[in-house]
Amino acid sequence: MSVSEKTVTRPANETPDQEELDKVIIRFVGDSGDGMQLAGTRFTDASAAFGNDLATFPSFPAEIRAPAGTVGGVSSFQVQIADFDILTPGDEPDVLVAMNPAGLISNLKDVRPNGTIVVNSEAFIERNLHRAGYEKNPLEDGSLDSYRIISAPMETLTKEAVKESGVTGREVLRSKNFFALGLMAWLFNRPMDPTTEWLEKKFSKRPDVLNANLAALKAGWNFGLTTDAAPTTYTVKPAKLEPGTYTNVTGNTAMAWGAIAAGQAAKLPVFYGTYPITPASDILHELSRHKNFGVKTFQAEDEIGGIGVAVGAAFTGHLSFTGTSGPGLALKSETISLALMTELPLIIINVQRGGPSTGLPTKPEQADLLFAIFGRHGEAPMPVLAAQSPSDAFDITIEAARIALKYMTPVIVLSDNSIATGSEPWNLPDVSTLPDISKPYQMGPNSGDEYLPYLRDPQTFARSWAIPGTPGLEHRIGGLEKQEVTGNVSYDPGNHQLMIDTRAWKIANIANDIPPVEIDGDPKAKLLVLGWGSTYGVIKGAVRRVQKRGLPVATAHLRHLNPFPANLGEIVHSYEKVLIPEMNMGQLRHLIRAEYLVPAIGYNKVSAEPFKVREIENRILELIES
Amino acid sequence: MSVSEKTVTRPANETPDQEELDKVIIRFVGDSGDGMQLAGTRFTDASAAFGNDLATFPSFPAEIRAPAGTVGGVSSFQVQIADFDILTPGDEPDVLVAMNPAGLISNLKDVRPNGTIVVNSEAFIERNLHRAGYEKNPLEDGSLDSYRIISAPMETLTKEAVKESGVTGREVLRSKNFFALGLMAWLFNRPMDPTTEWLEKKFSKRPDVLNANLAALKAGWNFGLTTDAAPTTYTVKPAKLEPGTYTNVTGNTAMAWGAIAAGQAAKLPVFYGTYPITPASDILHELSRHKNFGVKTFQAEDEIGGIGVAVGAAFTGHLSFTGTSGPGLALKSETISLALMTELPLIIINVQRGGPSTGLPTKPEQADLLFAIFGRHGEAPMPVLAAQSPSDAFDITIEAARIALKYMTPVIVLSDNSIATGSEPWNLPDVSTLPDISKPYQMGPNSGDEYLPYLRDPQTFARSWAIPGTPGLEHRIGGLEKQEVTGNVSYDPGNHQLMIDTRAWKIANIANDIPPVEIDGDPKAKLLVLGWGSTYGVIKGAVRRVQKRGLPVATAHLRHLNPFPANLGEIVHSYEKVLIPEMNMGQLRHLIRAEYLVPAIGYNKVSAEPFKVREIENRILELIES
Amino acid sequence: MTTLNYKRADFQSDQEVKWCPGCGDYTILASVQAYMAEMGVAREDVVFVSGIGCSSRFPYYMNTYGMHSIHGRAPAIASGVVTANPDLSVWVVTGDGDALSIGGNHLIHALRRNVNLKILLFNNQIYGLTKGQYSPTSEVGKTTKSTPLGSIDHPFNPVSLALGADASFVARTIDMDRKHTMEILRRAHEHEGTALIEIYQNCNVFNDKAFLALTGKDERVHNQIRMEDGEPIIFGPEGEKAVVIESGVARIVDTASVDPSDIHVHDSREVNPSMAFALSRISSHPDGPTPIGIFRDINRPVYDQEMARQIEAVTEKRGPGDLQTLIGSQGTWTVE
Amino acid sequence: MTTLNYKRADFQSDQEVKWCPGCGDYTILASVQAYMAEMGVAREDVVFVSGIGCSSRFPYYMNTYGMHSIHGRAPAIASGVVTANPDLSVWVVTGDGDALSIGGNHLIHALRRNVNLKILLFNNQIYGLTKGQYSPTSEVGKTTKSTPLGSIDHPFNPVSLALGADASFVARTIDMDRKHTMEILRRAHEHEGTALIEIYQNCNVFNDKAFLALTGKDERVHNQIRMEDGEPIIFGPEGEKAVVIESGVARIVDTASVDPSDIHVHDSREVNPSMAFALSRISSHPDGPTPIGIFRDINRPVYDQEMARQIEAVTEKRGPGDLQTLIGSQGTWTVE
Ligand SMILES: Cc1ncc(C[n+]2csc(CCOP(=O)(O)OP(=O)(O)O)c2C)c(N)n1
Ligand SMILES: Cc1ncc(C[n+]2csc(CCOP(=O)(O)OP(=O)(O)O)c2C)c(N)n1
Ligand code: SF4
Ligand code: SF4
Ligand SMILES: [Mg+2]
Ligand SMILES: [Mg+2]
Repeated sequence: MSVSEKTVTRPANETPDQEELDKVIIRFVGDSGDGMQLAGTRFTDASAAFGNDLATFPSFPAEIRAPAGTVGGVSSFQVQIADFDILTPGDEPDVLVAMNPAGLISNLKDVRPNGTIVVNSEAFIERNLHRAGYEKNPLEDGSLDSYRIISAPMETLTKEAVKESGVTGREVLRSKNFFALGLMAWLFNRPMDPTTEWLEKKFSKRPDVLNANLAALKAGWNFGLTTDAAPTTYTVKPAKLEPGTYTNVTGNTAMAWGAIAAGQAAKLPVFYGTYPITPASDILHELSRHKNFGVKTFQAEDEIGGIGVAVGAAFTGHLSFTGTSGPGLALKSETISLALMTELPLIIINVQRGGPSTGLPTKPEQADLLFAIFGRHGEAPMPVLAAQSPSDAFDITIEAARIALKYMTPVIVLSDNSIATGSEPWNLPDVSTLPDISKPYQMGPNSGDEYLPYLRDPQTFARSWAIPGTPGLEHRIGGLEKQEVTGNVSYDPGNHQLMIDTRAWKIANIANDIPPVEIDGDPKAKLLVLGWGSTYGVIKGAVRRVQKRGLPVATAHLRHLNPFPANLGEIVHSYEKVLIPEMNMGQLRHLIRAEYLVPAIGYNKVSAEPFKVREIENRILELIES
Repeated sequence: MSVSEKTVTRPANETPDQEELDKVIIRFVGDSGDGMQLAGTRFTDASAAFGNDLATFPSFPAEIRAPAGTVGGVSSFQVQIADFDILTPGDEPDVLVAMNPAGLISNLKDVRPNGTIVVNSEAFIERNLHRAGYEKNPLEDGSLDSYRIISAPMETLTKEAVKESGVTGREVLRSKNFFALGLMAWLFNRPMDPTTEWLEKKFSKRPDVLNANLAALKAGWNFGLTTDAAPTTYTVKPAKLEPGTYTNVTGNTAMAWGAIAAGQAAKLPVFYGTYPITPASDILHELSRHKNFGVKTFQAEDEIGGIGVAVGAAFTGHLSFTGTSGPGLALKSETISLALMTELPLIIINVQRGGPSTGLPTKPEQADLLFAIFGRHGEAPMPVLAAQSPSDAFDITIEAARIALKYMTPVIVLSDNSIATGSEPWNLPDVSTLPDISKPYQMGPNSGDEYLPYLRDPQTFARSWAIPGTPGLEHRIGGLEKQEVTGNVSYDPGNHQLMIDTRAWKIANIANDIPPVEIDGDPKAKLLVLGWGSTYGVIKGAVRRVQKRGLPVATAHLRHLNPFPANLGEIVHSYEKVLIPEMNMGQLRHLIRAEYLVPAIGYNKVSAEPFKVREIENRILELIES
Repeated sequence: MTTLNYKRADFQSDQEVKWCPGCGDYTILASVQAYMAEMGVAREDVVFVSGIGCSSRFPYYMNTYGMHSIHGRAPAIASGVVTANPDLSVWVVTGDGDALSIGGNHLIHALRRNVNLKILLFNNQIYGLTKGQYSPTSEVGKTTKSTPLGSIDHPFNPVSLALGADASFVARTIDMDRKHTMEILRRAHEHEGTALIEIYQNCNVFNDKAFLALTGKDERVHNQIRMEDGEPIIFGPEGEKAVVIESGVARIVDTASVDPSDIHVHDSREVNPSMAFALSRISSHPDGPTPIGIFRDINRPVYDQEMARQIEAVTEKRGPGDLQTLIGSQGTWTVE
Repeated sequence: MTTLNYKRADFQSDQEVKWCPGCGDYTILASVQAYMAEMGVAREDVVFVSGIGCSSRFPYYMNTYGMHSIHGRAPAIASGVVTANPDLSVWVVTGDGDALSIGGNHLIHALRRNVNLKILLFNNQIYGLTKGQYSPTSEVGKTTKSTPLGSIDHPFNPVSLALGADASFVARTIDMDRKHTMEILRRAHEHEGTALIEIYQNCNVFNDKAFLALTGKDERVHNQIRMEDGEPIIFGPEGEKAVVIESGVARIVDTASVDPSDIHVHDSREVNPSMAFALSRISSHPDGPTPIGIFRDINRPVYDQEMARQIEAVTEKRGPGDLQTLIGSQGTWTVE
């Protein structure tokens, strides 16, 4: 068996003992109904509680439940755990837990050479093999000889284990995933307490199900122990992370919490107007659970309604958000433009998924960047930010709110499916140290005894925010071009140019109010790898590997895509080569070329799968060597 | 009085005789209700019939009828007529016909030094002066001394003239515009027949109105003649245009006709699905008048419905169009993406207006270019074309249909308010020579006895078009990612990349199927002026002027914005400087920089007014000299 | 609240009113401004939201808070306003194109949710601002710029549509009748929840005299069917016509031909909307006898209030949210 | 047309059906495929258009022409299909979210125009595909992922909404009742114009047993109110319940307590929709007695046919258009 970079040579049949690994990548695969997301999450949480660093990558079909046993219905969950600071869920699983032939056939190609495969042997029957597309049983035909196989009759053993629990019928086999989890817990010496506690909480009202799952979990562990399933078990020590209190958080949850935190940092009530869409819906779900924070969530009739109510709430003084994914962003375009013209603070979250059109709704992609930047009629510049990891989704949301309020502008925040549904450990901030991002309402006249809605702050060019209910400041805004200062409708040609210039300047000037790009690596290296969004982890991982070889590469990652940080031009000009890996056909590269006339090189992948660290590493090596 | 470049020195009070001018620019201005668009159009048509070359620029307020007498309610119509091939409605009017003080005060600044001003003296009364913002009567306070004034009590004279016609009440003064027209006809020796004939046709059912207008027209002419209103009258000889039969056409009309022509060239029924919006509505109005061409027009519930029905009609084998302006394009974005994914031929017309948001709905602007190119989620490349003049709107529409059909793709065609509502003489094509742009429907299986909807033509990568009603080719398409060849839904990663690449290649490859950019001027000149869209005339005019001085400037104009013509890169690299004038903040410039890494220089104006020839001329001179 | 002592002028903004001379919008503006002075709500608590169209210029002329938004979206935006602050008095001004064509979906959803909005639908049966295309309330056969051969679209009956969407308040009035308009505005304001008021509005430029049957000096007594709560529905110069409802269908009969007790007695407070619906079908086009007044005015939970109540209840139960606790709520571990 | 001799299998495509085991969609698919075999329309003339949602996967499984379009837009796209070619038999498959939430506007406009579409609205009172948020037909108080404290949105009654939009054909059926479903499909096909069929569909994963009152072995005889033309509306195991319409409102009464002649005799062909509307109000939520069957089925001009007719008429009158003449029609001059 081979996990991590080490190779184990100990002969079989000896009493297993523990070997220490620095990291391991495990992928759970099975039918959508097999509970693999749950098994993976529990394994992850146990590892988190144990103190490992980790990163996860769940992947599931667009269908609610595709036909059982088919490749189309396979759901998977990959987690990397490590004793050091890792950044990605890893490229190639060391261990594949396959609950059925379809899961095996569709995932085997990713498993590292000589990796371990854990299978539910009872699923490898004629019908399932056929559905998955196997002609022969791979457990028997020798095709898996180069892997270490741990094979268990999980159904029989689960049935046996849960006999006393009280569950019957279909529910019996539902516990199968906990058997697999128990077996993995044994193999990796995971603590059982976190899982047990979670089960006790979750099924406090269904003691039968609780008992069944506990029994299956135990049975899995025992199966490992008693059958000597592997010659050795493994430990991955706790990581030496920054001191602090950690939680394991997905990007969608972090974004929802970020919205709540932004409301507190701005001392404003939070409003979220939206329409469900994969993979953004969980932000709505999470926010709607926290009404006791004063959060208002409004599930509208469609995306246009969703942003419409959010614009209304922004006008009325709320810290207002709308969230969606690609097709929904398309529908919101016209209303975003209204928010821009009326200069109201509004945060538009776009969780990118595979496009165009309905595309691949459950797959990650970074192909909405140019749409976010240019996706409005007329000259309509707007700030665009992007989260770089699940926990950064929290920070970037607060940053977006800061900009929206300070500059009185709509702001787009990009996330993507892998950030939204993936997770990582997050060193929890002390919320009492959140920045003050408040924008006080206008309470009285701002020019003699008059209120002029489009009078601007001389520094930021932001207009003031006078909300309905404030005596004396009654005013009207709208989508027609506004006269400077008064905000009245104006068809005057000179005024139009002035307002176009003003709006452009207001946004461009934000470049001076955001952190400069930081370079990781030698500022004099030959190659700069520039990234944005969810590729953060893979790029950093790849660059670190190359740096370890002593080769001249540096990296920088953008969280502000419009405007760019003020020092970006200088940076991209100071390297001989700039490589921009993106899960699109070269959108940031396009912007960098247009803005700085730098012949940046693209590395592009739009295949519904994130980059592997190795892919980027190889590309870097090629470029350094050429 | 000064018209054109010549100066007249003949003393007043002599019997007027005729002087020949090479060109003249006339602007009619008055209240929205004064009929200035009509007077301008009639003057234009008479000049067209006379054989002049010409170009027009109508401009009207966004309100249906703003309060009478105010600057906000002024409507204007400018026409340039010439005895040579001109390209624009001209920069500064030689003659301003002002029906009221508001018209005068808001347009005087544009009139050329020593120009002529024709006024309805009876409108210059206290109330109107006040409404317009005059403190004193400009006809009396000497402020107009540097102009030649022709002042007529148009109301009294019109009333008098129409006495016998049978019109009464409010209708009496409605003929005032024809008085003004008659006066101008006298001054410029225009033929009266075209106007008379038009009136007879138009008012065949209202003899009273016909007679009133004829009488007013006559009275205007006679007023000129009998009062010696000017020391000389002028002629502008017929232009030496290409031989042919000409008509005077606006861009919207040309586009509607272009759609009908494309239908004939493709041997397909035409479908137009839309929702009214300024300035695109006239395309709908024109098309709906020609149902006997088999044209189906569908005024839908909104823009999404408008493109929705068009997609349905495209699926059903029609040559299908949808038309709109900026805010409507925003709403169509999601459905355009569906047409792209289903690879259906569809032409999306976008008549640009001032933005963002509702913006300046009746003003021209070119600020939707980047939106047209990047305005969809995901990687969604699409051809984008732009008309360069009113008559080119006909050709570009046929070209768009050609591309849509040949490549099975949606295509965006950009026009703008000045093309849409402006007019120019158009040398009518012999429609029997229209190209064959037909795309035959698929009539039988394309792979053995199977029909594979996504099997591609090896040259164009276009898929075939099998329409409902065809036996044996039943198939399903949709917005989820398609499997290559079969068109079935596919979540396969490799297939997604393949389809992304295929769609991108299909569009990029069109570069080889469009005319190369042509250069007007020395390919070795120092400066290239590059343009697109409605700036064609002003750029060409300015470049010609500079070329006449023997200075090294050349120009090229793009009708294909995505993909660019294959030779564009070579061209932009071969000049020392590239100047790109645009009625936006630099959108084509952005594309040229990103694509070719050329430091193109922008000349940008977003002030609700087209460029003047002089402005571009000056900028060119600056750049050549620097 | 201090006593409010408003005059109509207090609700006039400093912007010049820019409709065509003679447009029915002027009269409606006057009625609304006059009513606002009486309404008893502080000016700063009043918000007007509109879409796009001639009618949608309305907020510019009201000296209150306002937004002239985008085409069709006013009901959504206004829903956001009042959900954010249920204490405001929020009014939507919209046209037949704005509300029923592009904005149809937001309208029916606002009605169903019963958000506290007062929606004034200026129905001139035409697209005014875009210069005269037919609208979803234009009659079949109408010749307009976009239908030179006559329209083939069957129009909506806006009252029926609203009742079909479970509207809690639906009324109809006429631009020229300022007194009636003000009375309906008052009832709409008193109603909690969404109120839809269809106002027949003359567009003298593109669709002049569309409502002549109801506004013409000679015609109106014959055609205005006034509905008053508790009163039998009788109309005509001498009350010679009456409305009865038989097996679900409302019909016009000669008053003399029926037993007076069979004449339908109007009751806008009836919870079941079927009666109101039946009345709405008496006329689907205002070229003959047409009911004017309040079709329905019932109470049911109001969306924005329910939202506030839900927040209050859960906050009471769980206490105000604590952010530090929240971000630690999914289980934590500590690294030292 | 040659004689069509189809079997149900002729309408099954080669794509694997991908709904959750037990989903009501399977039964509806079977009913539709079975009906198609009987319909008498050549397979190539049948088009299925859908939006997005579990239900909207439907076209993939039909061996006809089809488009799985985008969320909410199917009625518009299908309107384009049939307007382009009125000889096609065009079917829309949509869900309660797809049709009534995002697609509400296209739906009501298709109904008003009376475009020749057969719209199958799979109402499972939940968003299935996005994994369980409440929909515009979910009951107030429903706890879902997006309403953990219970929904505060008053739901639509889809039948009332359609009648408010002047739908010419509105019916309701139940997934499990294949015979009834097929009968309704037949009537919808025979109807010229838009037909809306609400199909109560069980989502056993996110909203199981929502229609138990109508489908449960014990419950259904008590709650299914079957409407048959020409028959008095009577239901219950022994016919002990009946429906009467009094002053416009439909009510359930004990059969024994009323004069048999007062029991409402159903007539879906009644032109005035008030009666149908009254019947639709008997139940706004299928947890008690609920009418099943055809509420309305009347004739009025069909949009796509009218469009074709208009083109034909004007072509007859003016002759087919001549392009050369057209481009010269605004006056020309000649340069030699
Ligand atoms: C997205 C969008 N589509 C179309 C338009 C053009 N438009 C403006 S107002 C209007 C219709 C106006 O009709 P109505 O709502 O009846 O108002 P009225 O002018 O008659 O008062 C249209 C189509 C627009 N401004 N925005
Ligand atoms: C523009 C857009 N918004 C949102 C979505 C996400 N979405 C897909 S289906 C759906 C609702 C499905 O509910 P319903 O129409 O009732 O169909 P069901 O799945 O219940 O059959 C939503 C919100 C989308 N695909 N596109
Ligand atoms: S066009 Fe009609 S609705 Fe618009 S302002 Fe003029 S009269 Fe009024
Ligand atoms: S989620 Fe519900 S509606 Fe969707 S396929 Fe599953 S059971 Fe059917
Ligand atoms: Mg209107
Ligand atoms: Mg549903």
